[in-house]
Order: sequence, then structure tokens, then C-alpha cells
Amino acid sequence: MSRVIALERFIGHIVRDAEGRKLGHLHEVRVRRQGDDLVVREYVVGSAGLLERFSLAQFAREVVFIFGIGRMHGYVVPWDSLEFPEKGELRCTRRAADLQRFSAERPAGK
Amino acid sequence: MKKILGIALGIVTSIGGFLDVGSIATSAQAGAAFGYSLLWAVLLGTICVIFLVEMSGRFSIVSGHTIVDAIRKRFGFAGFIVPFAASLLVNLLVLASELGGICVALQLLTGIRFQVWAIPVALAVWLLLWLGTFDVVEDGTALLGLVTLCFLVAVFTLGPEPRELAAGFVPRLPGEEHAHYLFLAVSIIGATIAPYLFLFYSSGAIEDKWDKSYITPNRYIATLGMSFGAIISMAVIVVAALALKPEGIRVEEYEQAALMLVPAFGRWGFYLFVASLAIACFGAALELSLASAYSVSQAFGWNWGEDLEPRSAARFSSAYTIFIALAALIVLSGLNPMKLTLFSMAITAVILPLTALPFLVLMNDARYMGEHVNSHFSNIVVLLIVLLAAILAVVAIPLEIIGSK
Amino acid sequence: MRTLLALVLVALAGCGDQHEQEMKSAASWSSTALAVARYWLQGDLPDTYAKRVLQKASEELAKGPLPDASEPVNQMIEAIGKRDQQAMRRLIAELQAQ
Amino acid sequence: MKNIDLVRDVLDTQVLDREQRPLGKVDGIALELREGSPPRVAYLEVDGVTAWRRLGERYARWAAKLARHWQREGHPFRFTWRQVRDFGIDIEIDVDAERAAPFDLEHWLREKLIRRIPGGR
Repeated sequence: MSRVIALERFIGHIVRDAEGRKLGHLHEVRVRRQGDDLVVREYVVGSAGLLERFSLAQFAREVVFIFGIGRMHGYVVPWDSLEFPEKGELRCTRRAADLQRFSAERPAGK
Repeated sequence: MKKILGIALGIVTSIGGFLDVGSIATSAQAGAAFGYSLLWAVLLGTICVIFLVEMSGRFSIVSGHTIVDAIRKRFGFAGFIVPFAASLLVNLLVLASELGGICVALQLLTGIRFQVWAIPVALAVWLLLWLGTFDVVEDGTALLGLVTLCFLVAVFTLGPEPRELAAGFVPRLPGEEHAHYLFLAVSIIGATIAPYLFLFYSSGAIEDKWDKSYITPNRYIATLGMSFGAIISMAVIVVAALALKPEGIRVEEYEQAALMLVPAFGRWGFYLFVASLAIACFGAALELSLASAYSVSQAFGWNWGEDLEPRSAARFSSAYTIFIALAALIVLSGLNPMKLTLFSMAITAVILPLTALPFLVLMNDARYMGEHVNSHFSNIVVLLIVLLAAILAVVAIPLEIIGSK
Repeated sequence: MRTLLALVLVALAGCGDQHEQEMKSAASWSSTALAVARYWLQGDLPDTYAKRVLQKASEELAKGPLPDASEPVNQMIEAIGKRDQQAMRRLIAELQAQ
Repeated sequence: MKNIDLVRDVLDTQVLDREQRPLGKVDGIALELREGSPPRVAYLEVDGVTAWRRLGERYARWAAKLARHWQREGHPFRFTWRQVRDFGIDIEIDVDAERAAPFDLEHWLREKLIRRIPGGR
């Protein structure tokens, strides 16, 4: 049984972890090529994910930290741990502590 | 040789495009009310616009894409649509002011009320876009725009006192009427850093097919073009200071501003002013209409290009057609042209942060700019511009209410 | 934020009251009429434009604190219509006296 | 490019046809959630209504009401990753823009507006 969802409508929405705590907003979906297909590897949740979108050159990252935005952090949620419900909020099936964290300083998984 | 011609043309276009109803109205008011003491505002605005125009050109040259196209991709449809709608609305108000400027010039000449001219003027602007190509618009506005050099000639004829002139570049509050002074300062900067300049310039770089060899020429065109445009704007302030202020004439309507060239050119003064106002506004109206059609097409991914016949870019040409029609309706409504112009300039200042902020992000985006990303210096300048824009945005509205009389 | 508030307060304080604004505007419109009359006498202004500005000046003056100044301006319009240069010189003196 | 970020590299990206003519933007990405294996990108959408739906259902309804005037069949326009010929800052797909659904508005305007005005050519 498979279901098709409109991903663009979930981008920017809040993700809660297994214990209902707020992880952050869903900002990125990392995929890899598999033959002629694109397959999801992991999801990026939290403000640091937003910074990823601008592929800022190294200099700009330093400027961003000066303004204290460097405190941005995020979580990497594996593909099997995020549920897209028909109604209501996105849920992560794992606890925040079990998730790989990353912050703007060193982009994870690049 | 072709490149030098391209640079010369680029510079001349910037002169034609730079001066518009906003810069003429605000400069005339500033000179008549406060003499030279608002020259610094034009200088400050020009420095900012030179950097932003150079960057928008470099962005197109290096990435082959325009700023608007990249803003949607980087900020997403939801994050992009509200600032985009705001900038379109402001463009519409400024276009209505430009069309109003042409109508007022015809009213001065013929005595027939400006609303009567709204439809013919809008038709003339539209027809040139409908039948013309990008070069026709670019070269037309450029060569015609040179008539505005008469303000420069007037400055030399009237001979301002150099030391007093130089003092005008130092910002300081006058004895009284602070609100009006600050309002004019904000409006002048708003008129100078007009968003349509970047939209037109960055799309123009693609229409003209500028490749990476244009990176340096782009810097000259942006710097010299905007500087020449600014010099004429300053000339309007100086001429108003010498021709209107001593007579005690404050510019509340265009009819009063039309007197300013009479002392320098006698019988020709009135006609030169009317011609300058009409031509500067006509050029700006062409660029504004195209800039709006460019930004809508690039935002929704449509095919666009002034060189294409209307048939092969139907949505693009329909966009500027609808835009001109709406602007004409605003003029038809009989709103006082001078008040509409000043209001549009203040509103341009309010959305300046939305105009300047994307540059900070996009000029540092390695995927678009490769190794031509902003240098530290350029980034610091953009940061300062965004800061200035934020301050202007906060003070523009209160000043509009208190200081616009 | 404090500097911005200070800036706006300065603007508020500096704004003259309504009456002062109207006086300035009236003075400006009468100066406009005088300049237009003088330039017209020198033959530097076309009649249609000169009449139109004087018409506008007269309307503005009539609304403002110096309503009687609009009378000589109206006569100036007629002087242009009749191309009567003497009348115009007399009216200029009369308007300057007010 | 092995690893792709859907939001940064695909969503809202310009789509070009086989002759590099602009076709529209990627307004939507459909994910197929599968039991026990990672979700895959089912198709990508180029459609104004899909874009406006991202702001809320209300906007989508207005957009749909408006679009009914010019949209014929084949909406929303969808393409699969297999159809992608080149993937850089833009996405090029093996389609002819003139005959694709997103051009319905272009054809409608040619018919209703451009043809009726002289010089539209």
C-alpha cells in the first residue's frame, strides 16, 4: 500500500519528535539518484536547514555567525522516521536525543 | 569596438533611465525649499544604487539568470509572493506618477487638464513597447534623455557659489521645518534607489546577451551611468535653489517648478523644462512597464523578451499592457500628480529593505555566482544599504504624514 | 531602536503648526504670481501657461490666510488676456505692497 | 551531482523544454510513501493552482476559478525525473513547450488579446 503526498505543502511545517517536543520546521529533503528515480535519504529539520538552501559561500557563513544566527541548529531525520499524516502535524518516530544534530558551522552530510 | 559602443550606450541609457518624475519632483522641491542642503541625499542614494545596479548586472552576466528568477527559487513561492506583490504595487504607483508627469507636461504646454492626456499618453508608451524591440526602448530613452542635460547647462549659466554648493553635501538639519526636510531626504533616496532600475538593468543584461567578458564593462556602465544621472538630479536641486528659492517660490505643484529654467534660458526655459519632464518620464515609463513585465514573467517562469514579437511572448506583453492600463486609470482618477509622485517615492523607501535584502543572499550564492560571489567589501556595502533601507522604511510613513506638505 | 524614535520625535517637534504652513504656502503662491507676471512682461512665458499658473495661484490664495491677495492675481489674468503691460506693472506693485 | 536537495535544487526551479524555452517553475513535488522502502519522487508539477495551494486552500480555489478560463485538459502538468535531460540551475525536460499544458494561458492570450490587436504579428 503506497500513498502519494504533495511535499511542497509540508515544507516549513513544524515537526514534533516521539515525545511531542518541537524539533523545528521541515526545511529540506535530501534524495539520491537510484536509476531513473530520486529516492529520499533523510529530512532536515530546524533553522540550520534553512541556511543550507542558500549555499552561502564560506564568507557569508562567517557574517551569519557574527549576527548570532550561528546558534541555528537542526536535526537530520532518517527517511524511515518521519510520518506524513493525513491531518495534523508531521511526527518523527524517534526522540530528539537519538537524532543526529548539526549546526550551521559544519554542514552535515555534504 | 562593439563593446565600447555597448558601454557608451549603457551609460547613456542609465542617464535617460535615472532621471524620472520622482527625481525631478523631489529635487525641485528640495532646491526651492532648502537650497543646496539636500544634495547629500542624492549622493547617498546614488552610491547605493551604483552598487546594487552593478551587482544585479553581474548576477545576470555570471549566472545567466535574473535576480527575480533567483529570489523565487531561493525563498520559495510562499516566501517570495508577498514582497513580490508589494513591489508590483509600488511599481504601479510609480508608473502612474511617470504617466502623470508626461500628462502634466502636456497640460503645461496646452492648458488642457492632465487627465485628458492619460489615455493618449498611455497608448503612446504601450505602442512603442508593442511594436518596438529592446534596442528601440534602450536607445530611444537614452538619446532623448540627453535633453535633460539642459539642467546641467543651466547650472553653469546661473553659476552657483562653489563653497555653498559643497556645503550641501554635508547632511545637517535646517533651522526649521525638520519634518519636511527629512521627508524630502527620504523621498530623494527612494527616488534614487528605484527598484525598477535593477529589474530593467538585470533583464537588459540578458536581452543584450552580455557574457562574462562584460563583467568589467558592467562596472563602468553602472558607475558612470548612475553618476551622470545623479549629476543631473543634483543640477535640478541647484537650479531650483538659484531660480526659485530667492523668489520665495516653494514647489507645491509642477506649474511652479516649470519656472525654474526661465532665468537661465529666457524664452526657451519653459519649453526645455516641459520637454525634459515629458521625455524623462516617457523613458522611465517604458523602463518601468518592461521591468514589471520582466518581474512577473520571471516569477512565474514564462517566456519573456522585448525582442520577441508580442505573439511569441503573449503573457509577457499582456503583463505590460495590463500594467499600463491600470496606471492610466490611476492618472484618469485625477489624483494630484505631485502628491501621487511624492507618495510613491515615500512608499518606494518603505519597501527598500525588501529590495535590498535579496542582494545580500544572492550575491553570496556560490551555485549562481561561482567565484564571482561578492567580495568582503561589497557584502559590507550591501549590509549598510540594508541597514539604511530599514531606517528609511521606519521613518518614511510618519514623515509622509507630517512632512509631505 | 532608540535612535529611530529620537529621529521621529525631532521630526514631530520641528513641524510648524498648521497656520504657519498656510502662511508659507500663501507667501509662496504670491511670489509665484509675481515671478510669472515679471517673466510674462519680459516675453519669456507663453500666455496659456502664464494664465493657468495665475489661475492656480489665485485659487490657492483665496483658500489661504491672504484671500484678498487673489484679487490682483485675477486682474493679472485679464491683463494677459488684453496684453495690457501697463496694467500688469501696476498689479505687480499692488501685489508686492500686500 | 549525486546528492540532491529537493527544496534547494528542485522546488521553484525553472523548467525548460527541449529547446531551452521557459515552460514554468516546479510548483510541486509529489512523494510516493512506500511500505518498508524509502519514499521516491513520483512526479514534479508545473501548475499555477498547485503553487497557490502552497499558501492555502482558499488561494487555490481562486486560482482554479480563474484558470478555468484558459486551462484545457492535461492539468496539472506533470513530468517524471526520467524525462529530465539536463539538471543544473534549471531543469530541462524532453517536452515541446508550445504543446504543453502550462502554455494554455499563452495560447488563450494569443487568441483573445494578441490576435485582435494590429502589430501583434
